[in-house]
Amino acid sequence: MSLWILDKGAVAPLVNALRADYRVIGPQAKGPKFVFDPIEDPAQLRLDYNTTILPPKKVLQPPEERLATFSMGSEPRVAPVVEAEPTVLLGVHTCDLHAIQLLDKVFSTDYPDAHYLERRQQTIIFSIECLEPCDEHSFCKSMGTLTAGEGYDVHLTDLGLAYAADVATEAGKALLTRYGTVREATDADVRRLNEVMGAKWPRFTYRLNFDAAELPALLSMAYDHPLWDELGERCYACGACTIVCPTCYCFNVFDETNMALTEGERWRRWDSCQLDEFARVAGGENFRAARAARQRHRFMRKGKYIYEKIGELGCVGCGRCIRACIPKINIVDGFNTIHGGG
Amino acid sequence: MTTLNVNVHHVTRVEGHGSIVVDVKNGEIKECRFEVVEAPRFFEAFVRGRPYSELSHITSRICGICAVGHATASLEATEKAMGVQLTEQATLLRKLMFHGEIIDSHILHTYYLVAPDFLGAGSVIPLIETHRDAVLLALRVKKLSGDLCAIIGGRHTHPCALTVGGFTHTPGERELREIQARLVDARADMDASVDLFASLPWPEFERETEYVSLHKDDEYAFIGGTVVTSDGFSYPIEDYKQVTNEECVPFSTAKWTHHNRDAYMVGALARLNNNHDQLHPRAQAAAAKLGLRPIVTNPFLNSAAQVVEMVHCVEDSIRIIDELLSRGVQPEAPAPFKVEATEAVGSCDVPRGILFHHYVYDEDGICTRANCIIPTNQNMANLNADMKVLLPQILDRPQDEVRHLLEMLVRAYDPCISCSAHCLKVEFV
Amino acid sequence: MTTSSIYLPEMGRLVQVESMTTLEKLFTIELPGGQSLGHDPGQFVMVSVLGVGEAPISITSSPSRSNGSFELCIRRVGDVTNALHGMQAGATIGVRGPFGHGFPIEKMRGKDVLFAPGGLGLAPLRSLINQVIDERSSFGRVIVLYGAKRPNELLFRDELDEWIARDDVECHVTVDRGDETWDGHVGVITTLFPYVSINPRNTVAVTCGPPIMYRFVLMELLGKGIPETQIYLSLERRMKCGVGKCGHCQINDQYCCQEGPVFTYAQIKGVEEAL
Amino acid sequence: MDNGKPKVAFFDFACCEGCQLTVIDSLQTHLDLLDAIEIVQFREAMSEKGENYQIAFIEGSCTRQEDEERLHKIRDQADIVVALGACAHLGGINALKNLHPLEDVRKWVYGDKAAWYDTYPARPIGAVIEVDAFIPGCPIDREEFVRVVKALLLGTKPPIPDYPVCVECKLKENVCLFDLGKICLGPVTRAGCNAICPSYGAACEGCRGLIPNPNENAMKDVLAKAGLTVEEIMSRFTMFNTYQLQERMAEEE
Ligand SMILES: Cc1cc2nc3c(=O)[nH]c(=O)nc-3n(C[C@H](O)[C@H](O)[C@H](O)COP(=O)(O)OP(=O)(O)OC[C@H]3O[C@@H](n4cnc5c(N)ncnc54)[C@H](O)[C@@H]3O)c2cc1C
Ligand code: SF4
Ligand code: SF4
Ligand code: SF4
Repeated sequence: MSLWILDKGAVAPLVNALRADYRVIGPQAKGPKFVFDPIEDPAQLRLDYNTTILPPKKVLQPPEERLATFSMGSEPRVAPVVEAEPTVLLGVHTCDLHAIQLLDKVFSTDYPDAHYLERRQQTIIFSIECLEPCDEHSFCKSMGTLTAGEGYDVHLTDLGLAYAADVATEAGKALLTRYGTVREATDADVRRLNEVMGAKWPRFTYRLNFDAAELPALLSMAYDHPLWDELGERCYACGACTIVCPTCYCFNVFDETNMALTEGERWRRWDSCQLDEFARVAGGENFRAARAARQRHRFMRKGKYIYEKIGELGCVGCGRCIRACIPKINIVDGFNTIHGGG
Repeated sequence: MTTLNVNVHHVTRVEGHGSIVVDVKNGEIKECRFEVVEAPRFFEAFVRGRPYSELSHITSRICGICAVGHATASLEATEKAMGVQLTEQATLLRKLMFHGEIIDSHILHTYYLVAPDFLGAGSVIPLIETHRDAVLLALRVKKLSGDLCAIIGGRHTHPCALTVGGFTHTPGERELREIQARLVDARADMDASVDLFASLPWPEFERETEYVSLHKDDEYAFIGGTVVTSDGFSYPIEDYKQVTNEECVPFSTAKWTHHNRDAYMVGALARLNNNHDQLHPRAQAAAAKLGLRPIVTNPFLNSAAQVVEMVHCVEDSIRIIDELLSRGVQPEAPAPFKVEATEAVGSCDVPRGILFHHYVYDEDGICTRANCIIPTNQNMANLNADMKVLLPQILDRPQDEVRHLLEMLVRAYDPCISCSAHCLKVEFV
Repeated sequence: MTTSSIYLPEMGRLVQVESMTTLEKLFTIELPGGQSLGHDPGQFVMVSVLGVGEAPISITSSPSRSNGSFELCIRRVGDVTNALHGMQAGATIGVRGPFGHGFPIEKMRGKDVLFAPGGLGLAPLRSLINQVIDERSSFGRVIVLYGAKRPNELLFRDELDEWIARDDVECHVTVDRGDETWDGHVGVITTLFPYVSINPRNTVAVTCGPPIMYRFVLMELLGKGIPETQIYLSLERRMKCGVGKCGHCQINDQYCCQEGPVFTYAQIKGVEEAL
Repeated sequence: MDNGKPKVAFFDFACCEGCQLTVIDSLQTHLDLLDAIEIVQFREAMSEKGENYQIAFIEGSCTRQEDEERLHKIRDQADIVVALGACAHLGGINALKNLHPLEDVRKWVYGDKAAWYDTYPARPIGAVIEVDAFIPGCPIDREEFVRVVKALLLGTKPPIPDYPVCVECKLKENVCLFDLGKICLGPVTRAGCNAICPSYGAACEGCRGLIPNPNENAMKDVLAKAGLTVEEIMSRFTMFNTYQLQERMAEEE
């Protein structure tokens, strides 16, 4: 829509101003790592972060979320809970932005999920261009998520002393101009932006040995690949890979009551297809009892099933599952193995 | 002539299993003793072969009530052995957490276990109806002390973040500030507690004995220092065996100890008797109000001394947090050290009294010998001596009352029998 | 709030609770204001006992006999089903749905229909059987082959007797192991097949039962030459949402709650996780 | 159940009583527990002793012949028996002594007086009597205890997770200890503690027992890659799980 310039020195005042009216969430340090959390002091904001432990999906689909409250007893009543508040989500990398767009699709098609959508609607996203790979595990270039053309309200690119702010929505513009001190970009700024963008690509490498668009077709032939058994041997079924994944959205639902058993709440919590009981039914039958079958299911979802459902690959190349996996199961190596020639 | 047969199996409202056995025929006392009947657990035997890094985590499981105390004493020993120098911040945090445990244990003992005796209840539960304010006060202070331990060590019972060289976690300044504000608020609860316990009709009973505790000149000693006794002795911690002189007794899984006399007493009252001058002024004022002027020789007043110590720990915690905040709290890695074959003794004065952990490590840091001497054991002989003196004085009273008074005496010692039962190793070479 | 929550149950009233066997009860449920559930045979609802949880249950009554209420036949196996079994008529439960794809009755018209339910598998099939019977003239032959482990585990015995008594339904019942009360057929369900002759091209087969039963029944049906596209199964999976989000019911790429629970054999053939 | 509340009793065997203390602590935030249940026996906190109870919470391991009789008596009385904490659930820290010959252990501690002290290898109470539910942990988690009580009141399955600690640890967005060069048993240990140790930078020690279907070989592999010797690996596992490991070894033989 329009390009603006936000001086780095103007970021802290912007954050402070936003905090008056919004919940402001951004990347900040946690020990040697980073996490998305509410910003209480602009000094906490680390737009130079590499990657976060959990993806920003946690802001839109919280790890635990109340769905309803109810009363029990002879005349039980139930009322929905849709918890959303005006939020500004700062510093979303483009891989995660692609993932959010995927979640948007999942939660708005067929049966729209008001809990997610309401929160999504009240969230304004400032994404940020990655100029360096976060580490050796990311493979965004292979997955086509190294940059983004949509899905954000404002998109920042680090020009050194200032950020270029590509404003894509009215909401973004209103926010930026009302709460921040910005100026419109000049031709020189645009030239600088192009330079920066041009220089970034070579710094990223392809890590898949093939075009990601081939994944669904490749995987449809790989159902009986020996890889799954090999992964099943190594996998703990700890679920970490799916919990940290920005495109995983499976959940469990459970009720909590008060001590007197007169009232309660219905909650949902992130769940993982890697866990033992995920596909077990009351009769005791477990439809994915083997760890190998569960690993296959994860790979298939990322490279095939989700694509078939909504037309987007279920992996955005963020590399989180690789970082999180203690036995170092690596989805890139896995995909490359399936492609052949590892 | 009185004939009395009291057998209180599994004395209640104490941590652990103990029984009182009294046998009086025609006014003559045949038997009067406190037995520890708990299953022994053999900690000293099974820590052999375990690496130094596990010792504080294993020995914390000796007692769920003084878990912080055991972990701290254990770390004192290991850190001494390995020549670790804690940072100032870590030292302050250890002290702060220790205060948390003292408050936690004392509030449990005074309100949940002792107060019902005076308020005519069998437990704290009916007091929720009859003395709701007092119970809510106790719950509030218990939560405060538990939270104080938790922000530092993760939890009070078996803290996770204590490790050789310091901590695996550092509390945030905001958490410290919040807990400090609650500690300041707790002053009112402390005042109310002093008033409440000052108004209780403590049983009249005196028996002078030797009081043993840690001592430091510059602070009320809980962690480290020297071992002192009210009979004027003083020893470095390493010479603890000159104080404890343990022996096995047939009716007890706890070993008995004695020093200058047949028996000695440890715990809050012993500390107050030996270290009254180092108490915070507010705690000294509380002691005065409770009528505790050293040397106090009524063992029932051990519970009153605990109230005084709570006041002290609340005040000193507020001070420590001030000090931490003014220094600035930074996450820091445990202090570095080199593992070598060594041996050392650590000592803390835990809620129930002085505690010793003595370890020998081989060159890989594997524990080859361990000795833990627990306060309740050290009190066992003294408690029995008290009972023998008390019983003749009350023999003419109804049997229920005799039983009740004896039970109260046991409870006054706050015996953590679960820990006393893991007694102790034979001589070191 | 802009949209209403898809996870919010409506409160329905149990108008009747009837014991069927030691494990199963039949629940008749009315929605508020007597509104109709509007289901197809083979669809399911998510049933809530607030405080305990939710469980997917097939609607066992036929849409052709709704009368402003619907029926669920529920086996007690766990938390929710136990809690339901403890409830009396008059109690209130939560209902969401109907969900999923039921049996495509339109595609069955004019054809012979062979039902082969095993055990509790009769519950979802009964809905379709009764609708077919109610619209009897638009179908060819109607065959019901029902098997249960023991005589006291047979469900809907009155209805079975009715079907047996009818001239226009061929109904055969068997038990794996008989007892003194039983003078009927003994043997697994596949031993009933020789009793009926089938015109495979013109037959639609519908089956539901425990996973092991499927294997044998399918072998029988395929052996008779019934086309894979004319064999329908209803599958059970763990379900937490019923609307294709929670992921629990996924069978490879298919969400059982959306694409299913009714599948044709052609759809799931070769899908390893399906059976 | 005269007042409609289920009567509950607490018992302890060889243990540190930290779990009972945790129960007492749960009152700080859940005083309404006392409106829902009637505690008729709780030696650590009350003098009254009621023998008419429906639910028994048992803390501690069985370590002596005489313990067995007491356990059977409790089992006979209670409708529901719950193992409270690692000692009762697994044998826990007490079972460390099972790694040494019994005679040696007794002599080591009591010298020539060893014969006075009766003891045998520590066992979880489930090895002696049937147990209806268990609350893992050393000590138990306060909130989990409350959840289990609610489930018992509601008549549902106690909500004890079957998945590993890593799940909760990741949900809390902790920095994984393996990333800090430490070694953690979280991947094979049952969750429910809200990953308290890793949340405080300390490695999971396995106090809640192994998950039902652990990949122990993967764990050993990873630990070996982290440079641990076989003894060190075993020592990690044995801290709370000696009884289970020895049982398994005996089964394999
Ligand atoms: C489409 C569909 C239709 C259905 N129709 C019917 C029907 O008409 N009638 C009917 O009775 N049932 C039907 N079911 C099955 C029914 O949904 C389950 O029996 C029900 O969900 C059980 O819920 P519950 O709360 O009673 O059991 P829960 O207590 O929730 O137990 C069930 C879950 O907990 C786990 N679990 C339970 N016990 C154990 C154990 N011992 N070990 C390990 N894990 C365990 C299982 O993983 C299982 O998923 C249907 C299922 C589906 C998917
Ligand atoms: S599958 Fe792995 S790399 Fe792909 S989006 Fe998920 S966490 Fe990132
Ligand atoms: S993170 Fe690794 S070990 Fe854990 S479930 Fe995923 S693949 Fe398995
Ligand atoms: S710290 Fe431990 S529990 Fe947490 S994710 Fe890492 S291995 Fe799992």
